[in-house]
This record gives sequence, structure tokens and C-alpha cells, in this order.
Amino acid sequence: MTAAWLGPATLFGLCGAALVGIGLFVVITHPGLLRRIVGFNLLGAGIFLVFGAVARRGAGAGFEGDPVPQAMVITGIVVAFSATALAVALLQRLFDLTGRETLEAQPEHLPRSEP
Amino acid sequence: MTLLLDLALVAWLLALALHIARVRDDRNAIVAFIGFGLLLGLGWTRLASLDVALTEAAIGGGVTGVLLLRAEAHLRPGKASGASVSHGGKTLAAIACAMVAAGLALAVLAFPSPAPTLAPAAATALPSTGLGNPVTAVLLAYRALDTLLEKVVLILALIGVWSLAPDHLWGGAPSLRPDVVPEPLAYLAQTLPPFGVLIAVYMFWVGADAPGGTFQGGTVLAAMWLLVMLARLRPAPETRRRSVRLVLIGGPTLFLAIGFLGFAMAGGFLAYPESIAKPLIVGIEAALTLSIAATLGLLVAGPAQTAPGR
Amino acid sequence: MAPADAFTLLFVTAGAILFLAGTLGLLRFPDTLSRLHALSKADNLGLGLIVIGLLPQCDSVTAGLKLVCVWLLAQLSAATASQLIAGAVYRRKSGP
Amino acid sequence: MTPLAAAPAHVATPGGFLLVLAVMLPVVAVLAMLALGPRQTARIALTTLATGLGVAIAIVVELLRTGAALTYVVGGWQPPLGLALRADGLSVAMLAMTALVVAAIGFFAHAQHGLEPTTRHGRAPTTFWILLMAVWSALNAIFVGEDLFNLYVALELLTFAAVPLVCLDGRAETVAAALRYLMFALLGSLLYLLGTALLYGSFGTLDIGLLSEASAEGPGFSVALALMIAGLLAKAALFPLHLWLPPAHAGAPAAASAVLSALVIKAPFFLILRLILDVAPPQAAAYAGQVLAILGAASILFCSVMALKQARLKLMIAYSTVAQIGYLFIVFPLAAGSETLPPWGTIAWTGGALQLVSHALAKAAMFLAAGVIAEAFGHDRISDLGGFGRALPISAAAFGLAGLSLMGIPPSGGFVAKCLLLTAAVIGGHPWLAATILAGGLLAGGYVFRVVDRALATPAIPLAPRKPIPRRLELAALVLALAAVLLGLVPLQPFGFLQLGRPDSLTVIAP
Repeated sequence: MTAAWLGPATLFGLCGAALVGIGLFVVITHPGLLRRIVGFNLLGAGIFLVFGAVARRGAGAGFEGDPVPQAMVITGIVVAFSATALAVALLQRLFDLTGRETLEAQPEHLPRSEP
Repeated sequence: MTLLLDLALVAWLLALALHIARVRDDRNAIVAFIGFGLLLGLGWTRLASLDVALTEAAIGGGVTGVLLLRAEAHLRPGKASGASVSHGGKTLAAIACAMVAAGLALAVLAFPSPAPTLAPAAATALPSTGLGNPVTAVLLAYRALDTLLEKVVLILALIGVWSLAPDHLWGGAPSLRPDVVPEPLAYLAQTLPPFGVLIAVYMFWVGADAPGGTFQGGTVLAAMWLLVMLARLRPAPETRRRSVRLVLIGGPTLFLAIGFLGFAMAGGFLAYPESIAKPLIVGIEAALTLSIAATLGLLVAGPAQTAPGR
Repeated sequence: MAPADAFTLLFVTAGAILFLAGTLGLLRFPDTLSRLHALSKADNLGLGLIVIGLLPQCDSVTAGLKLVCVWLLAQLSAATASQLIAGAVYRRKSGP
Repeated sequence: MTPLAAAPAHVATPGGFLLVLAVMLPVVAVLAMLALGPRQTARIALTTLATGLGVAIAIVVELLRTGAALTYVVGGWQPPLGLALRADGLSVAMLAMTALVVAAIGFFAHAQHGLEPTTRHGRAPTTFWILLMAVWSALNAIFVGEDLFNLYVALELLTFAAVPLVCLDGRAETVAAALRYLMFALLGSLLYLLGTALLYGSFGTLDIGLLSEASAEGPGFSVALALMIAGLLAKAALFPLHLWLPPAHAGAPAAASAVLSALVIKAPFFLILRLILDVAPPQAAAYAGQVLAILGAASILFCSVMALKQARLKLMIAYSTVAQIGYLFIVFPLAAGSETLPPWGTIAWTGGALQLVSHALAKAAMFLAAGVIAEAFGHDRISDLGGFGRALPISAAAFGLAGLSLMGIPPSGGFVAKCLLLTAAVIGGHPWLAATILAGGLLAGGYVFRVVDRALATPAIPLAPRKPIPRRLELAALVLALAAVLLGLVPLQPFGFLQLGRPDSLTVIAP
């Protein structure tokens, strides 16, 4: 058990958990939309690190990691980039039309932690 | 010793993330995020995922960074402090986020040991694909449907971005609009692309058997194209041009066509006949690399900003 | 210790020290241009020393070539980046 | 522990390839539209609509013929390494409903684009067709997906197709609505993705069939399910995460609103249903069901009142969507099942499925009718629509018929659905849910009658359309509304259909 504790898999998995927390916080509370988009990327990075921890733990059969979650991360990174590009384009359009880069009268939306 | 190195890397990543969350200036946060992406690439090598490390450094740090920096420059004139979330709301959010992170940490620590893994299954099936890199095998054979749909996601994102152009500009060319092109940039844009293209081709080619592949190669190609457009050596193409659109859909179309051919040749959708699996996969990858490069480049370039010519 | 390993150790350590010095300069120097100077020193020499140090560890000639390529490309981008930054500083000073 | 030791989880059925066609046909259309350019777009779309409808019918026939779920193993790679597609009775019902609604909306959109010959090959119509095809592909992929990561990619495809639909007209308010929608949707997908990471880490598979057989225990499992359901709730716009929906659905062009409100919103609900029924262990499922039902009831009451207060027709319809989605979530405790009776044997299960389909038909009809009204009069302020029934009798009738279904008045699909849910609530001893269902019906009556009252009013100056409205534009809404009503006449048929392909008993935890 101690060996797993010291391994990079657990360490980066925990780092991923912390990054999820930080990214979520930016996404929920930051007034600027551009920063929220960066927050989404932090959140995504954290999630991918959890996948990475899973992959590293699954080393075997001569591979240093389970290739399936690694491939999922690659797919995920590309999807995350597409999302960033679409969000940035929408934000720039909103700015061109209104001159602001926040969603005015933004109602608070704390995601509730479900059971 | 390596534990110390890992700890330092993790601490650095978290410090950068906190900096991004707290710093006032958006540009400062974005520069920190680019650094974060590169460090994260290093982290992925520590997790022995070289394919992901390359992808993260190229897309997560690189292209996303360019995109965000351009957006920041575009939005800068309108900086106004938006309605900030109240102090109580922030505390509440911080508690909720900390709880999510803690729950997640517990879940990570509670992963079963020995870890469930598909590595042996992937290894057993690898010979029938003719590939040496198991990640490429997952992406283009075992879970090819994911990859195919993800290509459609990329194209859809581009359609969405293009649809944000005003009606009279739709179909025209995007513009990367640098105020001035400094001499050194123009020089770089002339010298680097030949090397860059070589590296991209190399990355794609070794991807079948070693870390690398379509995404990584495609991103490097996209970066070279963006460099050329940024230095105004070549203008961005009109988005309605058929040649542009054919490059965009070429990869997914070939992928889909070979997928459907699988019905006839290998008894099912996205199945490859074992004898020619590798050439088919490499062919799909080649077309995908070009399509990814075009899509990423155009996603960064954004919606049309000049009206289509007659 | 094999002589190749000793060679590597020596050069990589020297490179790391140069990087450390460059980073200190980046943090401590007062203005952008001298920071830039410190940084490019670290990039040029530090990375060069590390690459040289790692060459004996390569299994094949191609691996060595790749290492040298890394150094050359880093040189090219670092040189361009520092020129661009210097240009921006110059414009900001002389500009309105 | 090695998953390979088990017998194959999925055996492909002869008709399984139809599922591949259902997912890939619209993708082929997207690629063809890009290749051939704006002038061919509408033609490609109409061809695909007809073909896709044919595929959907073939799937229904195949399911009825074999009486078992359709299964396909993609590329021959067995899960957990590969991916499987599977369609049971409920999935097939969703596929068929989607094909019908998409076809009707496509028919409407084609007629509407025809009204403006100068812009019919322009930005908005061309983009609409591409996005409609992508939405269709994504929905089909969600209804037949068996792998949770594959479902993530499909969910993202749905997001990327749905968000630009919101701001097709390019006005600032709609761009803001689209951006807010994207933020919620991205947060939802990322939470979902996080859940899949934990599930893979715990079980080494994301195949729903294999997961339901795995002994589900441990903190990883409950954290994962909570994250995934919370993420999907943000996408399903359940109270209190509904704030993004009304501006987004009301601001979009009529055909796009119909797609979003009738279809897109159903996908996350469908996934929650699958997670709770097929993946979650019974105890966790019961607990989650309780919470979801409370939120559902709150949605019904709060958003029905909001709908009653709206001055704009489209906003009213959009709030009504959130309220009607609430009914879907109160199904969970009602359809909890028992040792002798699986959930899909209960009347609440049938009621829920009927509510899903009848709301999709009725809501699409309402938005299309509202689109005709906006096209005819240039606005959708309810108070200024006095006497529109005289000017647009078909649309008014379509709106009224669709309203019957939302209120739950016989004979309509909505009536049967709500009647079954009410009965289940009374029998199961849930008086609060029963009261909520009744109150929701009364409130829906209130907001529908507000509009119908305007339609039948006789103002001093008769309302005249600012331009002639061709009949075929009004037809799509009427057909959908009639379908929603007719659904109430065949109430006994779906019982057996919805159980096809479901396992006979719960085997989630082996003793």
C-alpha cells in the first residue's frame, strides 16, 4: 500500500482532484467569462490527470500504462479544445455586439452537489 | 529522488492553478495557463503517457494558449469589472468545490488494488491491427467510433464558429489581424515551417509504432500554418472555398468510407481485414492529420471578417 | 562510474546551474531588457550544455540528432521571442 | 478479475447494423453538405430525413419481429475493449420519436426558408440544416450507446450542435443565451466525464452491461454516480439548474427551438434513466430517485407559475418545457419496482415513457405554431395576439391540441401519461407527488388557456397577418399536435413494447 502512496499515479491523481476543485471554483465564481473559459480548461486538466492516474495504475502486459484511458484523454483534450474555441468565438461575438465580456444580470448558479 | 521531483512538479502545477484563479489580469492568467500546460505535459511523461504528453503540450498549452491570448487582446478595450459574486457566495462555492475535490481524492485513494486494466486485452489484440503503439490501436481500431464522432465534434465546432459571422461576411475569410508584423516573426515564419512540416510528418509516421500520431502531427502542422498566416505570408482562406472544405472533411470522410467498407471486407462497420489493417489505418491517419491541421488552424482563426469576393 | 556517465553528470549539472542563474536574473533584474539577456543566456548555454551532456547517453545516431534538433529549434524560437519582446519594449518606450 | 474471462457481454444481432446507419447517416449528410456547398444543403437534408425515417421504421419492425434488443459490436471488438450499440424497446421508441419530430421540423424549416428566396442559401438556413443533422446523429448515438465514454463524445456532439442553434439569428441576447447555455452544458459534460474516469478506475470498463453485472461498491462508485447525475441535471435544466433554458429556447428561431425543447433536452434525462436503472445499485438508485423527484416536483410547480407570468409566447412555452421535464423526474420513485416487478413492469414506467414522447410531440408542435405566429405578426406578445385564431386557424388548432397534451386532458398522450403517473403516486403512497401532478395540470391549463383565450377573442380591429402564410408552413405543427393526441388513443400498446429487450429481473447485486 505504501508503494502506491509514493507512486506518481496516486500523486498526480490527487493533484487532479485538487485541480478539479480549483477549476470548478473559477468556473462558478469568476465574473469574467474569459477566465471562466480558462477555468474550464483547468477543470478539464484535473479530470484528465485522474484518467492518467487510472492509466498508470493499470500498467501491465509490457505496457507502462493502460492504453484505453490514455486514448480517452487524447480524445478528451481535442474535445476540450473545440469547446474552448467555440466559447471564445461566442464571447468575441458578444463583445463585438455589446461591448461587454460578462453575462449581465448573471443569476447565481451554484451547482448543487447531488447525492 | 523521483518522488521529490514529482512533488515539486505537483506543487508547481497547483501554485500556477491558484495563481490563475486569483490574479486580476486576464493576460497574466493566460500566460500562467500556457506555462501550466507545458508543465502538465511534463507531468504526463511522469505518468508514462508520452502520447498524452505530446498532445497536452501541443494542444493544451500551445494552440489553446494562442486562442486565449488572441481573445484577450480582442476583449481588452472593454475591460470592466463585472458584477462580482458576493463574499458569502464565494465562501459557499469554495466549500462546495473543496468538498468535490475531497470526495474525488477519497475516490482516487480508494481505487481497487490490483487496478483493473485493459492493457492485457489491448496487447492480445494488437497483432491483428499490425500496429505497435497500443494508444493508436485504441484510437483507430478498438474504439474507432469514439474517434470518428470526435472528428465530427471538431467539424461541428468549426461550423458553430463560422455561423457567428455576420450574414454579409459569412463565407468570407477570417483575419488574424496582427497590428504590425515584426521582422523577426516574418523571418521565423519563413524558416520554421519546412522543419515543422518535417516534424509533423515524422510524428504522424512513427505514431503507428511509437508515441505520436495524428493529433500531435496535426497540431504541429496547424501551428506552422498559423505562423504563416500570422506573419501575413499567406492570407487566411475564404471559408466557403471548396478546396478548404474538402481538406476539412477529407479525413473523416475516408475514415467513414473505410468504416463502411468494413461491412463488405471484414464483416462489420469499422472492422479492418487483418492482412491490410495497418496500411488502411495509416492511410486514415494521414488524411486525418491534414484535416485536423486545417480544422485547428481555422478554429483559431475564427469567424469570417471580410466579405467573400465575387 | 563510467566516463560517459561522469561526462553527462558534469555537463548537465553545469547546464542546470546556468538555468538557475538565468532564472535568478529573470526574477531579480530591474528592467525587461536585462531580464531578457539573462534568460537568453540560460537558454543558449544551459540547454546547450545539457544537450551535450546527454549525447553520450544516446543509443543511436538518430537519437543524438533529435537532441541536437531540440537545441536548434529552441535556439530559433528563443531568439525570435526575445527579439519580439525587445521590439515591443522599444515600441512602448518610443510610442505615445 | 480479468474481464476477458467472462463470456462476451454483447452478441451482435442480425439487424444491429441498422443502429450504425441511424447514427452515421446524418454524419454522412453533414460531410456531404460541407463538400457540396449551400445550394445543395436543403436537398441533402430532405433526402436524409426520408432515408433516416426509413431506417427508424426498419428498426421498429426489426424489434417487433425478433422481440429482442438490437445489438451491434462495432468493428467486432468486444467490450470492454471495444464498443457496443444496443437498442431495447425504450431506445427504439426514442429513435422513432426523434425521427418523426426531426422530419416534421425539417418539413417546417424547408417551408419557412422558402418564404425568403434571397436568403435561403445564406448563413442561417445552411447552418441550420448542418446542425439539425448533427443533433439527429448525436441523439441516435445517445439512445443506442452502451459505453459511457462513447456517450460522453455523443453528448458533446449534441452540445456543439445545439449551442449554435440558439444564436442562429445573431442578435446579442441570443449570443448571450448561447454562451450561458454552453457554460452550463460544458460544466455538465465535464462532471459526467469525471464520473466516467472514476468508474473506469474502479471497474476497468465503461460498458453499461458489464457495469451492471459488476459488484458495485465503494466510495468511487457513489461519487462517480453523483457527479455524473449532477452534470446531466445541468444539461437537462432541472430546477434549480434551469436558468439557462428559457432565454436559450425562446430566443432561437422557431424550428431550432422545437429541436432544442422537444428533443435535445431529452438526451440527458435518458442517460440519467439509464444510469439509475442499469448502473446504480438499488439502494443508491432509490435515494437518488427521491432527490430527483423532489427537484422534479419543484420544477413542475415553480416553472408552471413562471410560465403563467410570461408576457411573450415563446418564453411561456420555454418555461413550460422545464415544468414538463419535471414530470419525467418524478417517475423515479414511482417506478421503483419491487422484487416481483421490475421497474419497467410498472405503470409509472409506461407513464413516464409516454410523457417523454407526448411532450416531445406537443412541444415541437407548440414551438412551430409559435413560429408561424411570429412569422405572421412579427411579434409574440401574448396580449397583442387577440383574435389570431381567425387569421391562423390551423396554427391555433395545433396550439390548442398540443395544449391538451400538456394539461393532461383526454384524449391525449399527455392525459394517459399523467393519469398513469397519478395512479402510481396514489397506489404507491406518494400523496405529495399526486398533488403536484394535479397542481401542475391546473397550472398548465392556466397558461394554455391564456393563449387559447386570445386566439378566440374578437378584437375591435381584426388581427391581420403582415404577409400571407402558406398552408404547408402550418401543417407540420398540426401533424405533430395530432400525433400527440392520437398517442392517447393507443394507450395499451406501448406497455409490452417498452419492455422489449429489458432483462426479466434485477440482477444488479448477486447474493
